[in-house]
Amino acid sequence: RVFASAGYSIFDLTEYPSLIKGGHNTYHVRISADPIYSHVMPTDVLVALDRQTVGRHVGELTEAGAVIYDPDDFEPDESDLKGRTDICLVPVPLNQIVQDAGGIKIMRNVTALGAVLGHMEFPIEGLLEAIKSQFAHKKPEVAEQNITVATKGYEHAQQAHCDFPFKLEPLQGQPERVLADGNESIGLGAMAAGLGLYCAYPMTPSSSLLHFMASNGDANGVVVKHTEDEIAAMNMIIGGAFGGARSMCATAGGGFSLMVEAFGFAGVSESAVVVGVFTRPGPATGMPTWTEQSDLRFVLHAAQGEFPRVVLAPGDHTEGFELAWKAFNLADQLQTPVIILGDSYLSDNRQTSDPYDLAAVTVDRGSLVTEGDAASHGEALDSEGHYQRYKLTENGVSTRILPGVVGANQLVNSYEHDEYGWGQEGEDARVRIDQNEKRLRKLDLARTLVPPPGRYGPSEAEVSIVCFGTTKMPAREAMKWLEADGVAVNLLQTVCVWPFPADDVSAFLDSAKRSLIIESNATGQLEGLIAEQCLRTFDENLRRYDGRPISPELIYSKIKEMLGQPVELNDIGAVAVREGGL
Amino acid sequence: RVFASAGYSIFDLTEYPSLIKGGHNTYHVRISADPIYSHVMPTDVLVALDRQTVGRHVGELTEAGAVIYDPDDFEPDESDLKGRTDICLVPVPLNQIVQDAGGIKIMRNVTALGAVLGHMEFPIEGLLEAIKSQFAHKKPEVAEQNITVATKGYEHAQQAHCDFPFKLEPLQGQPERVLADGNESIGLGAMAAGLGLYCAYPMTPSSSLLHFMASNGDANGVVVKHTEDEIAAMNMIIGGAFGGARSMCATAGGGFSLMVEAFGFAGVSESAVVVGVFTRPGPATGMPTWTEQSDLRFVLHAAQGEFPRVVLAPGDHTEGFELAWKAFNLADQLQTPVIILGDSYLSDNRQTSDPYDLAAVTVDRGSLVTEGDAASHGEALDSEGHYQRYKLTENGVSTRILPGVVGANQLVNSYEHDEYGWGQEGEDARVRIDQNEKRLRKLDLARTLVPPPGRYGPSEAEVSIVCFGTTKMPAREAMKWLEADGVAVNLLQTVCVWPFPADDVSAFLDSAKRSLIIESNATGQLEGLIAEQCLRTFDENLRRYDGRPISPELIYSKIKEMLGQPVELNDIGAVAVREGGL
Amino acid sequence: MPQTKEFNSTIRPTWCPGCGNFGMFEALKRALVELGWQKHEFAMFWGIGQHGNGADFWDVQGFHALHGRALPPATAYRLTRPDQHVIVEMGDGDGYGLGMGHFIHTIRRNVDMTCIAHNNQVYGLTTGQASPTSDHLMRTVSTPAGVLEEPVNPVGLALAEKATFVARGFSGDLEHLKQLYIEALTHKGFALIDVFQPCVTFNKINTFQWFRDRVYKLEETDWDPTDRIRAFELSMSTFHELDCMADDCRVPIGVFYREEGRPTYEDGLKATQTPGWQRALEPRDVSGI
Amino acid sequence: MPQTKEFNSTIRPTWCPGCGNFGMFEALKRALVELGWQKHEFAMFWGIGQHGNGADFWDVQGFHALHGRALPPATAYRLTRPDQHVIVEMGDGDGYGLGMGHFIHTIRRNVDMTCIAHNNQVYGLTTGQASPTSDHLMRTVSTPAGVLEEPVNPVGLALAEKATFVARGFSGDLEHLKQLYIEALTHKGFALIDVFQPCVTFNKINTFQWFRDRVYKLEETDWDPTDRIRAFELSMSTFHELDCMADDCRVPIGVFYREEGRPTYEDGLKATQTPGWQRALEPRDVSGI
Ligand SMILES: Cc1ncc(C[n+]2csc(CCOP(=O)(O)OP(=O)(O)O)c2C)c(N)n1
Ligand SMILES: Cc1ncc(C[n+]2csc(CCOP(=O)(O)OP(=O)(O)O)c2C)c(N)n1
Ligand code: SF4
Ligand code: SF4
Ligand SMILES: [Mg+2]
Ligand SMILES: [Mg+2]
Repeated sequence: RVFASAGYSIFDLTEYPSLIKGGHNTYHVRISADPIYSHVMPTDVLVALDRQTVGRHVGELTEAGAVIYDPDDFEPDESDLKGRTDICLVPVPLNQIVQDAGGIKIMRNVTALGAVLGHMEFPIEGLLEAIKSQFAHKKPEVAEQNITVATKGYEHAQQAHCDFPFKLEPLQGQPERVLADGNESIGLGAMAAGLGLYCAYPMTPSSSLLHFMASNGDANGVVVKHTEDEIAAMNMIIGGAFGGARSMCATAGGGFSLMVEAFGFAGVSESAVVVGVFTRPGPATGMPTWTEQSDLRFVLHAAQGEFPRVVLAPGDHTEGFELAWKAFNLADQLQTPVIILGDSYLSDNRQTSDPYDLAAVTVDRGSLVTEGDAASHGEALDSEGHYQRYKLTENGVSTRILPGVVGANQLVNSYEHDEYGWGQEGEDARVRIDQNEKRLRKLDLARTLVPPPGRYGPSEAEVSIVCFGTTKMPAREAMKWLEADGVAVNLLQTVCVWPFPADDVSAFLDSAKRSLIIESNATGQLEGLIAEQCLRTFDENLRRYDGRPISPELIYSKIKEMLGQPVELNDIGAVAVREGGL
Repeated sequence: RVFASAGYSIFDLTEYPSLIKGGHNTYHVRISADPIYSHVMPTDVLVALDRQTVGRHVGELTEAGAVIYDPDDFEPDESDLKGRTDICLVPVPLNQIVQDAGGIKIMRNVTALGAVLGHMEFPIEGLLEAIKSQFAHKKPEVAEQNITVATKGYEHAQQAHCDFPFKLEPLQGQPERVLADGNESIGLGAMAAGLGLYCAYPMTPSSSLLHFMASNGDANGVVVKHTEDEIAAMNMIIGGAFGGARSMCATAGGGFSLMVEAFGFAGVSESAVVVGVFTRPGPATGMPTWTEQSDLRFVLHAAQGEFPRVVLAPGDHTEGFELAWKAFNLADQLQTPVIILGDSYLSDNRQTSDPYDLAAVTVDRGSLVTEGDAASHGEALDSEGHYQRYKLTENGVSTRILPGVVGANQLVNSYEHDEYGWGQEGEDARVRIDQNEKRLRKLDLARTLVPPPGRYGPSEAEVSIVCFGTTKMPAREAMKWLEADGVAVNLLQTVCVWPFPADDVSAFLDSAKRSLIIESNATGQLEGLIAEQCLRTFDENLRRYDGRPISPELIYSKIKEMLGQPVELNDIGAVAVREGGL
Repeated sequence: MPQTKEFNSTIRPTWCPGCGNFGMFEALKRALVELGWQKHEFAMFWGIGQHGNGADFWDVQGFHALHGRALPPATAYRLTRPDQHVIVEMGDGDGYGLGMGHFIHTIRRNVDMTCIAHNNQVYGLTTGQASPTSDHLMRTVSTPAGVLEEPVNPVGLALAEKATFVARGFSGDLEHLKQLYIEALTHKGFALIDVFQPCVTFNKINTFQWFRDRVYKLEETDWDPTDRIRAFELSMSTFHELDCMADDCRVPIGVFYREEGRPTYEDGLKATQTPGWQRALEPRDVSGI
Repeated sequence: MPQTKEFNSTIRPTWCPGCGNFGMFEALKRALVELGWQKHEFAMFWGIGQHGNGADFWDVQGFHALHGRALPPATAYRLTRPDQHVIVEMGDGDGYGLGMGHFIHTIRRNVDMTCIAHNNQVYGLTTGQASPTSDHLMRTVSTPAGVLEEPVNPVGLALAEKATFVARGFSGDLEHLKQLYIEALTHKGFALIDVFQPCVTFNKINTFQWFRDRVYKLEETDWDPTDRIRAFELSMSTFHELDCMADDCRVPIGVFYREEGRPTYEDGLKATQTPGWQRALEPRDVSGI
């Protein structure tokens, strides 16, 4: 939080393999005074906890960039530095410092962050503040230990004898900014919406959202349950919705696989629930701590049978907050499940944003009756005054009267059912058709309620980009650079990917000079969806599927290449462009 | 089996709501000497176990058709018969007969079947034979009881005093034909392929396949396991494949929902498994005993991440047998999961076919080593002679050496992994890209191995139909009638729906005068897939989603209507045509 | 105050004549009438199976869950609706088979609800396959050579996880069953009642007569329902020869074990003093978080 | 005949220094060496977790299953490969949480395999959430107010389902653990060994010292491992105050219960006399079916 509170923009991408200890951990600390939309591969200060890290990332270091390392771990040599001589080596006895403070290994991180500041001669107070607030709810020793090691790291780094090209002064008179990772932004949005029940089984990258809920639940009256598995989590939130609580669960693609059956149950039972699906590279256990956008088609078609669903894909942290609270309104208005589709790149990364617009949050529960007597809601009753939970209506939404209300007898049913919810009558051809069409009709209503695509850049452009979700961030960063080069690029981001904004995308593509689609998967899932929904194709596509997020450089160079102005890129991990869908 | 063994064609559609007793049960017995591709709604003899049945189905009765009922249950009145006077009422004391024989209620069915024959004055011996063989493995009393009631029913019906328009004589000199339901045909194909392990959790309409396997498993050396749930079934067959057994599970859409995660595991671990998914109307518990084609997109995109899969959709019972044994060869050749996508309409219905071509069955296990020493398979080893389960190859398939073979140490892994299977190295960008592309490459190989689309009718046609799966049956029946009317219609059936035969379908549509797509779902899943894969649309579509199969009448009338020659249809349950995908 | 018939929906039960589900249906209605519970004061949850078809026959605040998944939504409902009672009905295949994980973990929570298992030792709705409680070596369509597993011992499992109320009933003894229901419904904490519910169509071994010849009531003995270890010992009577002689396998019914006063899961929660829907009357101020 | 180091893969263990997994790793290698099992004679299965990361450190015939799902594939492998031994390693969250259903149903089958649980009473790999065996009221990132459930009692559950070999070990006592492994590996039937495996990073309560102060060996007492009821009683020691005083909660390790001679699931199967792949050497003649 340190830079943020000082008014700077910061974006920090933490890559951590799924090991508590070992493996290589990297921080890309990058600092600038103008807004940053994403991390960029080039790094000004590299904290290397082991030798590999240097080798793997030296190529990303900017001219005269610095490497902070612990001489007790290793001493970077020529080969590590790939022959670069411009780099400033900043030895800091991270382990020693932690040991002396009697801390645990993980605290090397804080020590290193202190060292980063020291190296940049940036005042340390901000960091110390951040530490205090972060560990407020822990034993005081914890905060103290962290403060000690951060300070030690700070002091050591200052002694490094090479000159850091850009020194930083705290900016004056800048607005306070929020620093949060994607899970915190989504959690905050859900809380603001009046969440009543959160159920989850830990799974990277969704676990930190469970932790956020667990630590804030009691104070905010939210029931937070770490369940026995994801199946229970999904089935529980349907039970919570039955009782009227705003209910949510979140997981990664693998956990969602176990939720699929109950997700369909939410559809046929017309339950208002919100499900977070945060993608990591698959298939199966895959690469737990890396990122990908490979669950788009999966969430669009998950579960047997057919029913309406809404899928929202936040492009950044601010959208994470907004779409989270909006998701609850949509779920209630449509009485159907709503998915928030994110990924590790969103979940894990701390990023500063302008303060979220708390005042804009609204609570719309659709046609919901929470108290009193069903008798006073004639529109929901049959001729004998019996409540019909699934009464046929024009827009497909029926009045939802909660249990506890007198006369609200009903049957929320996983079977096909009639207007009362009885399963036996659901086998009648006419009843089945009516209920099936009633549910599917809600998708037309959804089209009028969901957020429109995001549009960036000029209407006239050399290259028109389409993307969904987190690739928005590197795309906007690249557009900034291209603008500086005098290249006009515009972007359409499908914020709501289901129901799909086919008309917007078609129009955008029809007016495009050159079209490019960007997505972090191997098979071109959004590209295929657009082919299906718009009967349109792209001139070029950029896909990445090595677990690393698409970087602005990749987009920048791809577009330069499209314009016949190829640029050099240092090794930034492989990128493959495949033709056609799979 | 009775009519079949007498050389007649028979197709019998049993509608049974998910109740052991009660509800209304219907038999459409229809008999003709020329091949029948599907049941047709019009019914010659209706067996009505309760009053509703008459009301619901009298409209389907052919001129002078007969209703067999039990006067103790009810007596059909004017309103039941919807004023029809041409109908022959055949009272048979079904309950009494069963009681006297000391049987259980379900035996009314056999009694009724006896009555049907009696009414048609068709010799009863065939039926008695069928009963004996059917109950061979039960206590002798059971068979005897059934024979008694069948005979009693036969005698009673003969006394009905109205003349049956078409009397039947057993045909002479006709080849014996197989009478089987779809699950039996698929089970037979799997057995023929050398199945070693079958795991399943009962779920309509797949349960009878478990029963088939259970009763034939021991004699054929197949381990058959009724598991604790579908999750275990899917994970078990991956363990079976690890050991080298040809392994299969089957379920309905709801059970497959629980298999999704492990299905992806089979993909990343390159396990050769076969999964039967037999669709019933969803979502969730839905309509257990009815039929639909609404899981196409679900099975195509199930599971997080991206990996190759093959999806085969049998159009009838003969294809069920053939695709079943071919599925095992494809799974072994590609080392990836293969789905057999069916539905209740296929699973439940007994149909006669020409004897299955047992001689055509082949066993191709791809590159599999079952015995000896890994050392003698250099192509699968690294430079130090260590086995690499996931060695990179041109077509993506690696040599599979079974455990038990000396030196076959390996790690079959649900994590991304390197060529040995180690998970830690799988996090390296280069390794991930190589393994991900290796797996996806197998889809190109698949294209060269999978069965081509089925083509029926003349190359030049007034209307060109595209369908998948069981709608092939009513489509071919309707084509027969239209041919008789002098209307040329042709049909393309995508036997393999993944990898999708895009070129075949595109060419077929480009040469179509008028195009029609038929599918039993509400959202046009095949239509959407064709839009995505072929960038092509249809002139008209016919969709049904009330749980009843699309009947030849519907197709016949739809096409007549397309040609500007609308025909009258008696009430055959609603059909809706929706525009655009959902 | 509703009468038993007022709990009937407009749908006539479609169970086979003589099915054990009828007795359970009737006994529960009578228990509710005696307790005087109003329809808007409690919700019922069912799994999928013949027992679950009962959902159509009840006119209450009902929730027909997925197969094997009645307990999780019931738990969530109870935790977010502290103003409501919760009754769960599940099948032996449903609750002890596919739902086994939820069963064990729900017991660990001691949430205040009553869980009624319709134990017919077979899969009824799917036409007679073996269930987790089918006796060892029982022959069914899915196990023609006989079940090779030992049956599930629901009482023993519940005791191993410190369940606070564990009982067994028999649908052939309506009065006794009604009493058990009343005790369970008024117990504070998780109450399990495993009810022998003969399936007259598919289970030709464990028939009404089979049980009549074997059941005896714990209350009519010197049984001490506070001794968990002896209760566990007694639960081992679950294991016996297939169709054993009446004297070789006695079948105890009644309350095996009970413990009053243990805090429930809800007691430990701060967030559940009022219904969850009251959290969403307006946007929550999160500026403090 | 392989030596312990020959079981090591080329990957160096990445567990935290001092992690309880090291001792379990070493003890099992020694047991295998003593038994003289050849690498091609047995297969190992892992779930997902820190325990599962061990899959990378073993050079054997290995199968790294999904989280919570190591037992089903291991079972199928054993049933179709009667020529092979099977060892399963699972975590407490993995095997007793998400995998609880498979755990109970596998025990009912008494398939011949050895199941080793790495019980660190916490979720290690996902950084410290509560696990099903976390003690009541333990505070973790997912339960900041303390766990409200009673912990899973693996021994009690296994006994309730007539498990034929149930033991507990401690990764701090290598020799004792190795002996347990040898007994389990040579037991005919399903053998469960629940091993206390301190997580030095996330479980600050149940540390090596905590156990050293509390464990005692059953073999060093007059313990009778054939008495299931007493074994159940002993299993109740699973439940105790969080961080109870050493004298208030003794932790027994060793063989709680064993029963030799009970037929295994395989014994009941006709189809498993030879490896399943031998069924598919050529098309099967089905004309008879
Ligand atoms: C996920 C899933 N798998 C399978 C089924 C099919 N199914 C419905 S009921 C049932 C078993 C019923 O047995 P039990 O729970 O004992 O109930 P009973 O009919 O005996 O009362 C099964 C397997 C299902 N509905 N859902
Ligand atoms: C379906 C699914 N849900 C969640 C996860 C994430 N996950 C991986 S390991 C783990 C828990 C590990 O705890 P435990 O089994 O006790 O193993 P330990 O790390 O403590 O050895 C979880 C929740 C997953 N991989 N798959
Ligand atoms: S099949 Fe069995 S359980 Fe189902 S209704 Fe009939 S008797 Fe009852
Ligand atoms: S986190 Fe715990 S379990 Fe995992 S390696 Fe470290 S000490 Fe072992
Ligand atoms: Mg049952
Ligand atoms: Mg653990």
